[in-house]
Amino acid sequence: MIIGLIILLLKIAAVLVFISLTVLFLVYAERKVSAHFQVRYGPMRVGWHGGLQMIADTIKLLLKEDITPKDVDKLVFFIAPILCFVSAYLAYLTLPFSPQIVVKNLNIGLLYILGVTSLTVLSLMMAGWASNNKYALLGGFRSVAQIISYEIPLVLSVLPVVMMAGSLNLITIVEAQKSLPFILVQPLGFLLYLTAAAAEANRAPFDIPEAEQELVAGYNVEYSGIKFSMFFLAEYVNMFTICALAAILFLGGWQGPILPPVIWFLIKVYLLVFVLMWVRWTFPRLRIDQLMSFCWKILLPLALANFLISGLWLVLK
Amino acid sequence: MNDLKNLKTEEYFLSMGPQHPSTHGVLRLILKLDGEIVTGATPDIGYLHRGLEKIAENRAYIQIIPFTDRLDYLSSMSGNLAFVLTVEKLAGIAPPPRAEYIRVIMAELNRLASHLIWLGTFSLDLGAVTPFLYCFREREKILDLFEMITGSRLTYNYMRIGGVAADLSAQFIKDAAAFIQDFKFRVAEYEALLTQNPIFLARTKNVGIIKADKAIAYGLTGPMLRASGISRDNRRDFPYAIYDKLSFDIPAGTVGDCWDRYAVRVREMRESAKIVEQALSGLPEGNFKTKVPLSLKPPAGESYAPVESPRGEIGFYLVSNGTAKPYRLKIRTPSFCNLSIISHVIKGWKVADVVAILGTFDVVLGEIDR
Amino acid sequence: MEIIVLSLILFGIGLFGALTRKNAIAILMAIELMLNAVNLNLAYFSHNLSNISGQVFVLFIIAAAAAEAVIGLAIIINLYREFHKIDVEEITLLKW
Amino acid sequence: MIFYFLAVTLILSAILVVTLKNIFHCALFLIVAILAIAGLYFHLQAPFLGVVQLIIYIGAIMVLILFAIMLTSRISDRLLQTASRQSIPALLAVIVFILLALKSLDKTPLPAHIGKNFDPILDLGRALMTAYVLPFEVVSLLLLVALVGAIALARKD
Repeated sequence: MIIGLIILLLKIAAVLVFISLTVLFLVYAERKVSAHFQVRYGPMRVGWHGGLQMIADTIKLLLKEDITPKDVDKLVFFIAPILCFVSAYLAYLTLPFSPQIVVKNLNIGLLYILGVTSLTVLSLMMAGWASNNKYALLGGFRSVAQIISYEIPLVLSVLPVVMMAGSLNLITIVEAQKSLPFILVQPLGFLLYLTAAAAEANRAPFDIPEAEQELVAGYNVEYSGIKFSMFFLAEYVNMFTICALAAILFLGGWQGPILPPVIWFLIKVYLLVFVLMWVRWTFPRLRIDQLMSFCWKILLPLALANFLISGLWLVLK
Repeated sequence: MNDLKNLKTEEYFLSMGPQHPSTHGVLRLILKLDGEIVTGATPDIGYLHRGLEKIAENRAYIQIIPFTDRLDYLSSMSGNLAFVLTVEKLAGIAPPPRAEYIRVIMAELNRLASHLIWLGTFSLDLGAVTPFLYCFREREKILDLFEMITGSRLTYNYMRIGGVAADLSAQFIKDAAAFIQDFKFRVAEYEALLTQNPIFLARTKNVGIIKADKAIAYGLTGPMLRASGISRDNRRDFPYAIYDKLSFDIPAGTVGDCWDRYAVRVREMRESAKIVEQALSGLPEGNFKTKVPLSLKPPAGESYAPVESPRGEIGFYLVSNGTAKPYRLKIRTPSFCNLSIISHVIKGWKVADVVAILGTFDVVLGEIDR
Repeated sequence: MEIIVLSLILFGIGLFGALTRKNAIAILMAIELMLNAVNLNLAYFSHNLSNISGQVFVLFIIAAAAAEAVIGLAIIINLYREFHKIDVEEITLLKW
Repeated sequence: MIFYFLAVTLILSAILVVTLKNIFHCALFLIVAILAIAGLYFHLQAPFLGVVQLIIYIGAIMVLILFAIMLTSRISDRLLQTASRQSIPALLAVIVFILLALKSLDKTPLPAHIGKNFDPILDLGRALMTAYVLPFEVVSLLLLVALVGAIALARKD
């Protein structure tokens, strides 16, 4: 009992360390990718090709003065970034990196991940409300409208995979793709998932809640220092989560020849991460009403049709 | 159900600026919002007021030229040019032909630089970050060219009464020609990123429409007026320097929406490149400056010589009483007049559109607040 | 057994809130507490009797609670637009 | 252990929900209470319910409530007023109700826990699609009606 608990705690700690390192790497990758898209070098000075830049930045963020503005709702202002951070990390408790490397294999792993990631919206709302700032409030409003709307096509695009695998268990879903990954059967579902998930994680071109040019920084405009870095880290953790989920649901997870499973898994995830970055640095941002009509008029009907056709095909097969 | 029409929602004010990434300077817009929809807007200006018109009354004519740099700091050459043309008209001085060519080359290169900044920041306003750096890459090359001749990269203080401050070097002519050749492909690159991008179209097409009659009523000039379908350009309609010897088109839009204002400016960049090419190939030999007395005392009288700056008509209205200092200087700046229509245009659009619409106005606060 | 007592106390707290609050949204939240107390009971009996029906009904109640919250909040927003307040004691007209 | 921790959290946050003055804080404590109940569902071996609680109650209902609060009050003003002349009778009534219910609970024989375990998700899906298929459809119709009704109510024109 005690030993089991200790092993569980060790696993959780290992995941925390892994995720922190991943986030550092993702931020570095984003800066390098964006730099090369924009014909510049990006960080070059700290370490080889700026490799230690992120560590320097982390230290800087942690040492910055943590300002709590006057007239904010102090309690909520304090809790919001922590909740954002925690809800982003909670998903990793059941995310399998390979059949062995998983903290706790839940029978309803997929639903659990969708559930805890939906907690993020609360933290954005709390941050927007507590900041006592109109820009932050607008950002909070936008994030709620956006995340709630995109959750529907997100879940609908994932359901065909669940139907085909016959399970909500992520390991079972990966093993169901032994012969062929679901992306070949569900190409539309994959695209729908990636679009809706990018919107869920506030990635550009769907980064309306923080829209730097309109809302300055949206919900996190009043945050600084370590609280700001929590929002920032959570954003990248979420990005890794959606890509990992996409790899598990559609790309066959860790399955692949020759290389060890974990390597295959990470290759697939980082490939998707690169696609998301590519999109971010290429497209302008949508407007909030266009974003909503895109969700309700295009994504939702497509997801419903995909769902229906997959269901019919499974029944008639 | 009819009763529901009377339902009210909470309206609130949002102060956009003066510290805001998308107001392009210290402009403050007081927005009245109903949710995300703008129901009213008041621009609040004056944060950068320096009293240039008053200062000018206590300076010799040649001393005023550096101040004109600081009006529209993104295209100092146009401000320089408009002022020296006005003084020359007042004093009856004719610059040598080589100076006229150099002025046109510089003004048009500066128009390119200015439009590049506009294109970059406009795409940034819409959330597309990458075109911004592409535009700045080309702008850097233009600034290098300017630095080669004038020694500075932003406020050039280059035009002189009766000519220009320095002659063009052979290196400059070679580099400028090479740049123009390269630039034509670059414009195609920007257009590939934006012009037909569905998100870009959704954000700009039919957004912030300015009808032709409204545009005239508010006294708009420059690309904003031409985007509304009225082809008016000082370079063609009231030619100065050597513009009457060059062949170029005046692009105009049809609808007057944000996309038209974008398209007009992008096409203008191509035209400017054409103008620079022609002027470079036709550059005559000769002096670049006529002799002008150091203490210039124009005869009593008044003059006005408008110039087409990247933003529209910039003009200096000068009154001389025969002394070495002007009696009165009134500056007509395009950004100021163009901005006046903002509260009319953005009513009914969303907060995000405010940024897009203001972006297509291409205002420079140095000009508005003088 | 403890869970039944727990849900009973929870129901009581919710009831107290629903009786004493004036703000319509606060009343709605108190009602959510009461609904949750009922759900907890159902889940407990489902577990205790190894009968899935309890869980099925919890699902139905959650769905009904969602519908209730949506309609209730829409009405509250409309009330606020009309009266600029949502105190139930002051909104006494049935028709406006 | 875990059960008592969750129970205490639940009771405390529930009390705060009905007594706090700032309605935004009330809603946040309601979220804590709902999280505790989700934890109790896991404890009762109903993980599906726990996750549904998370997704629907927190992801949808509570977000809606917070949204409504943001739309109907200004930040950190308009504190709630609890009707003082009602609170003591209400408290009495609630206590009486709880005591009565406890009494009747005492008199009712509760069945002992049957050790039989079932697959919560599989059985739940089966039940929804066989015995409870009609109520299931009715609930989906209810949700649709609520959706349309809410849009009709909240529309401005």
